Amino acid sequence: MDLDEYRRGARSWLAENAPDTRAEGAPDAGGVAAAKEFMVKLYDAGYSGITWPREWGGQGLTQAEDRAFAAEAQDFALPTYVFSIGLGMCGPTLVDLGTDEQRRRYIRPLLRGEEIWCQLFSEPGAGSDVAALQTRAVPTDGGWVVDGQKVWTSVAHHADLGLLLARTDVDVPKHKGLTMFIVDMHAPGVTVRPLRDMSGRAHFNEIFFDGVHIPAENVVGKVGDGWSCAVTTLLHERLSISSGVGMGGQKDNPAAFEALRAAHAGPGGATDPLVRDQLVELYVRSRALALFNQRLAQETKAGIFPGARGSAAKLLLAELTLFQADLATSLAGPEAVAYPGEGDGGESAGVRLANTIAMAPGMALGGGTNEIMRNIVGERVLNLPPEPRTDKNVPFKDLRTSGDASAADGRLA
Amino acid sequence: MDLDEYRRGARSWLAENAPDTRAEGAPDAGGVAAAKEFMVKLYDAGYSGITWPREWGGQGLTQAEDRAFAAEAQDFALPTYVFSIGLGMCGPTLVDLGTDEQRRRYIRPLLRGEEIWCQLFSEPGAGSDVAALQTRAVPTDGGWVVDGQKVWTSVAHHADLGLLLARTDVDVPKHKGLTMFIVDMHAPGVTVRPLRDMSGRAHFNEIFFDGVHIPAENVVGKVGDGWSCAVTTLLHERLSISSGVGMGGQKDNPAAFEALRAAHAGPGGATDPLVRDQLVELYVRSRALALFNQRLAQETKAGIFPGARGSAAKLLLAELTLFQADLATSLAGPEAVAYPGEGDGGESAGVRLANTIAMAPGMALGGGTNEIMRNIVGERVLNLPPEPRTDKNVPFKDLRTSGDASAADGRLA
Amino acid sequence: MKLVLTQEQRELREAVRGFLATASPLSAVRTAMDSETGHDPAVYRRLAGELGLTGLIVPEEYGGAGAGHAELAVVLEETGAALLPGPFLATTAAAVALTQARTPDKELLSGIAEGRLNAVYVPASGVGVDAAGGDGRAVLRGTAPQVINGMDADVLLVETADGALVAVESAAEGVTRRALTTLDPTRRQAGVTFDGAAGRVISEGDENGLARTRDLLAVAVAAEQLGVLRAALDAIVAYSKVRVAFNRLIGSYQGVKHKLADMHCKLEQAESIVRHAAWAADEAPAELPAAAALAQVYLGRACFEVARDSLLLHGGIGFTWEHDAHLYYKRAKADEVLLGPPRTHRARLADLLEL
Amino acid sequence: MKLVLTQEQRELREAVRGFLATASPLSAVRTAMDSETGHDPAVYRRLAGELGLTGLIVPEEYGGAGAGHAELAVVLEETGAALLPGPFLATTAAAVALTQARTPDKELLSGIAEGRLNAVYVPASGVGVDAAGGDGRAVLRGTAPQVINGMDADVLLVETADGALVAVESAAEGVTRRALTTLDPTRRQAGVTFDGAAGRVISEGDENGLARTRDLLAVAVAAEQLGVLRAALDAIVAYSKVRVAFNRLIGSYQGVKHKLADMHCKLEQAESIVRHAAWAADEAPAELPAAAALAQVYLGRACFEVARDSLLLHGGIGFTWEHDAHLYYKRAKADEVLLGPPRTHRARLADLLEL
Repeated sequence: MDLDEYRRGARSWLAENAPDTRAEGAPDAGGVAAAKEFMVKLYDAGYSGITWPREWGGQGLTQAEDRAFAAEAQDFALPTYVFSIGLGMCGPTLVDLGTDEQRRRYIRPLLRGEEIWCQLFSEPGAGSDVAALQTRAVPTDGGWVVDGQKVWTSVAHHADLGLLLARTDVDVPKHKGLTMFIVDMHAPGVTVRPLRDMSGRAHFNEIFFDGVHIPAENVVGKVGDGWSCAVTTLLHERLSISSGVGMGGQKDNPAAFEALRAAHAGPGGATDPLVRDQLVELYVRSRALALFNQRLAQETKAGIFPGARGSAAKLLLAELTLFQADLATSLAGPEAVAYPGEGDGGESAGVRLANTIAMAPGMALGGGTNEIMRNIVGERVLNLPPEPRTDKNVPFKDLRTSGDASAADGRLA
Repeated sequence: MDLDEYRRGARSWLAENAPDTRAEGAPDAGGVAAAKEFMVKLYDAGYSGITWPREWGGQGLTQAEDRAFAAEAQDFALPTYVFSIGLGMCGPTLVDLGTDEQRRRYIRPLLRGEEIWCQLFSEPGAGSDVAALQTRAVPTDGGWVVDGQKVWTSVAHHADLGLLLARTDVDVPKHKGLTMFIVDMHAPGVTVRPLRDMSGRAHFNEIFFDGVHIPAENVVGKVGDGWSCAVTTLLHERLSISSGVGMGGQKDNPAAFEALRAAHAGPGGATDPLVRDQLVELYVRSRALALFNQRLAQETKAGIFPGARGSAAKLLLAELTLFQADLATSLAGPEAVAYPGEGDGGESAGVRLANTIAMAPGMALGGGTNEIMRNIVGERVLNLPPEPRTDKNVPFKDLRTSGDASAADGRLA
Repeated sequence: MKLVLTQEQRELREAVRGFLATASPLSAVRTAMDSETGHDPAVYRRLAGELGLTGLIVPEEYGGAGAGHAELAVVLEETGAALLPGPFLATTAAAVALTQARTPDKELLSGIAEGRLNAVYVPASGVGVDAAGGDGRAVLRGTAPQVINGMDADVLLVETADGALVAVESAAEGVTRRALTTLDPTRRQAGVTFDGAAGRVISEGDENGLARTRDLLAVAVAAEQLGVLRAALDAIVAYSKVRVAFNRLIGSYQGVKHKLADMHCKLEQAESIVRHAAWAADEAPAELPAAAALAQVYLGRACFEVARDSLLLHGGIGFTWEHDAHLYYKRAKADEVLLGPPRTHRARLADLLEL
Repeated sequence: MKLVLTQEQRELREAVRGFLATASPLSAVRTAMDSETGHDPAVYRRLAGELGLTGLIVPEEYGGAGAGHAELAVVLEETGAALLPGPFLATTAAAVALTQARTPDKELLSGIAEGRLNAVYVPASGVGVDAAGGDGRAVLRGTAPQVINGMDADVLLVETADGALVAVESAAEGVTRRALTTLDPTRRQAGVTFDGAAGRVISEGDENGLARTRDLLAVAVAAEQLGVLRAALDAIVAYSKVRVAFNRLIGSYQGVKHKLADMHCKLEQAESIVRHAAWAADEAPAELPAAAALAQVYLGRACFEVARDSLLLHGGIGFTWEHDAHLYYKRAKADEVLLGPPRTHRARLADLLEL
């Protein structure tokens, strides 16, 4: 099928079936039920798992169709938020690395929204440096017992399953002692605690594992091979962020160019020249990134895999997100920071602007900080030499941790 | 004497005695002769070596008077360029570290402009990393024999004497095998070759040493102690740059705020609002740095030594220099880059703007790159932990050099 | 020009800093900001009473300390760094406006100085004078949409649309106050509507006084921003000396170190600009307008950028509610627009420079 | 929208790149820029002859290749990256203007396509028409202060103050050309004065044609800027893999690496914008004006910033005449203002966006 035709089909299906609600962020329980209903329809229409293998329940199409659908979907507010981790990260990892039994068991329910997934990598002491994680998995009869704490876990309070990275060996260097598991989030010993982000809402969770049992068949990949599995997952994460999966579209963003144009300029053009010029700057940055993303999509269609260049797009998106939220509030002035509350005059412009500026840093922190993205672009796109590393060949138990007095001096020699 | 009074005195002396010429950059031979004449007058009036000890020929006053004089001098174009290395770096180093004989022999002639000095540290393979230098000094009867190459040497073609850093031991770590010398630039085996900078003019030189003999009494400090001597010199260099010694004033800078205001705006205020706002930005940056420099000067007067904070001022000056040259040419448009030549219509605005943009990177490269300045501010002002170092405890002869295949991988472990 | 603190000013700074460190550490700020009033009245009482700070710039004849704006800047830098909730800045603004009036109002000034009166200044409100009685009374009508600490006010000192300064009791008939939601949880604001509310005229048609008040407020807010900037920078500098990633302290990475160096450069310039503006406020009235506009242009941006980068360099922890980074970030953004959109300060500076 | 090169376009790129690498490496550019004409005529002849590049966008009926602006952009990116001296851009601009005229001029177009005629376009010159004969002749008076490769021109194609397009032989009476000093040593310019010089009117009052020509030139210059940007970035990336400081390759320092990553992000966006604008030039005329203005706004800044940072990151060596960094830096600055001060492109974009 011709891509334009595919796009038109997607558009008309979306126009008919996309719910007419703004569904940004984590929904409540009722929202989850509605989202699950929608997901079944999406799957049955062939728009869930577009690039995933037919064998396991996907559509077997290319990145081009996937990006085409995503581009169309940007204009709608699809309630796919709770599935985004499964669709963007966990599922693709299982497709790549799972056993056939795992794929058979998990992929289709994931694509149809019957089971919600979360991802359990980061820890308080292991953010950018994921491989420094401390959560232990110790072998036991027929499986493993897990103890530890994870953090930054989106949708965990709705999740049925999680993709867990835990340390199975402390006597080898840190990248070599990790193993990936599928964990039942309803298992005894799993505690999910909401973690408020800087906007005051609980978009994330902390997860505590207290003697949680995981059956042996839930190991993903090989024991001790967790780091390379995680790299696969993180690669999918970056791709999914840069391709727009799991991102709200710009349509409802009060800091996007069109919204600011409507608020501060207009066809008459009789506005403050300095405001005009700031809107030009926003247009330039938005359009530059949009065209870059479109070029990446066209290259993908032409068989050129974007690879680490997706990290450049993610970095630019993080910067644009900060820039436009900052600009929007600066243009609006005092009303962007003090406004009638939600219960007291409905959703004012102020509420939405304040929420935008309060959430803006998220894009620069989730899925790898800007510094990590710059390292990736530098090392994997430009092939620059890596930073000297001191943590690669030392047993994990001998490494420094934050606040450790021995870390007070960065000197190696 | 009250500082304001001192300032008024300096101003009136300058008004009477400062030559009425623009004397930026290296002068020709005639210019040097005139400059030497002026320097004698300056010395005899008590304005050369203001903070230097009376014992060796200085005035024994404080940094406050020094900065006051420099502030007044900014409005004049003093022909002190050829003495700036001696006054800013070599002389202060000898005051701090020289033997009494060296001080007696060299300081007064330096302050009176009778002998011109240059500084011989940098090499093609040792720029930011000065301690990686390769020039060798080997002991011989009654002294040393020097072979090697130096670069970036300002005023060397006029210099009578040089402060040289050379390697006297390759079997110890790089910082430990260096020694500082006073070298006679007229000695046999010294070749000075002009090095054209990016503006096409020869502001710098390359110096070749081919079996040059240096007498034993010309060692500055101790043999093997050259690095700590060089640190003293470099500290003086940064201070002298940040305090404005050796810098052309802003008065004649066609990219400074007042010049751009005159060229692009005016009392009527009827100009393009975008240009106005860019001029506001330039004013803000210029004024912010000027006030910071004034605060440093006042702190110095109050007995608070600026220390490494001078590197912050130098970094900001480098950025301002680039910003304003860029802005000036962008505002001017095509005429900033194509204009009647000097011989063909005199010194047009274009010539001066083009020269400004062509020289702008110099401030960010001379006296330590911006990256080095950021390291200094980070480590010595904010006390941040240092970069891991691999070059501190390894014999010099075992270190990597640029282009060396073994350097193709930055990994340490 | 005085850009370096005097011995007395340094002592004042230490006193305020010491007081706030024990009376209002960030843990207490968090408790206060979740409370009904949004601040701890006991802390505010001590600030006014023990330290006499509400009367700092009130002339001695009205019971104040008669100090200058350089001293006020020192204090506001500390309250800013501490993110102190409560009406200190608002009341200070009222004191500034009152001291600039042709005939200073003894009752209000002494009430502020003694800490028994929370007055809140409502600048450039656009509120109209409905009727003015010959007895120094005026009836106001209109809305001031954002008034800092408006709910804490005993008296609202309104700059009306026609440039009068009118004091209205917040309990007066015709005054309706509505608490707003704020981005910055450490400073409350209110919308205030005047519907035929009667007040007392403090001054009329005093353009110079109002302009000078506006400039002095710009300096005061800039001083607070300097404190926020410094505290946000201090926080990330400290964190970068203890946080380890990839077996190294993050402050040893140039990706962090060089950003912190640039932030320090902003701090150095910001402090210089605030000191200069405060000096001009006290000793060089002709230089004040440009110095004040410069202070708002530079500090608004620098403070927000540093607070933002401080948050970002903390990594994920900086995105959590429990970490303090977002409090600096939000105060910085709120302060940046407190006196109007940033472009208004740039435009004013352009005018003053005759561009 | 086509943002990815076709197979044919990639082959064209390789052919031009390969030719320039052998015929005009930077060492040859340096020789040429110090020569009397400022370029190597032999290289230019081969470019026109062997490669047929002067006729690239000239329609086949006039002896050209009839290719599109996407192909032209591919070529200009390479000549830009190579800092090729000589009148290729200037002649191409003339060809663009001629192909946009209502009645294309066969003689000039075929002369350009065959490489026997150096025509130079003089856009928006402000030169006045002194008298216009009914026979398609016009007499020009006025000065065009900066004309790229003006000394190389056989024919000057002048856009007059009243929007006519007039071809004047540079050898004609009343034409005075004076070589200028240029910041960029790889591209010469001239001041041209017309003092009653007679020329041939190519078109009159064709506002649409002139506007489209202006947009197409904006795209062409942006393509050249993309090449300069890429080459400046490539140079510093390569250097950072061989230069050692403190026993480490400088590319391993985040202070360098992160800057290079940001520069790469600019490159990715710059390329996307140029491809889009070139596509619009060929296939979406309604999108061209905004795409062309965007290309000038983005590329002008990005190209200069990357060239500047490339020079700076080289350290001291980048400040020397013998190193090539300054050649990119100067070309980038000259290109940024080639079509007028950068603010004019921003203003045009604002108009097109109806801001």
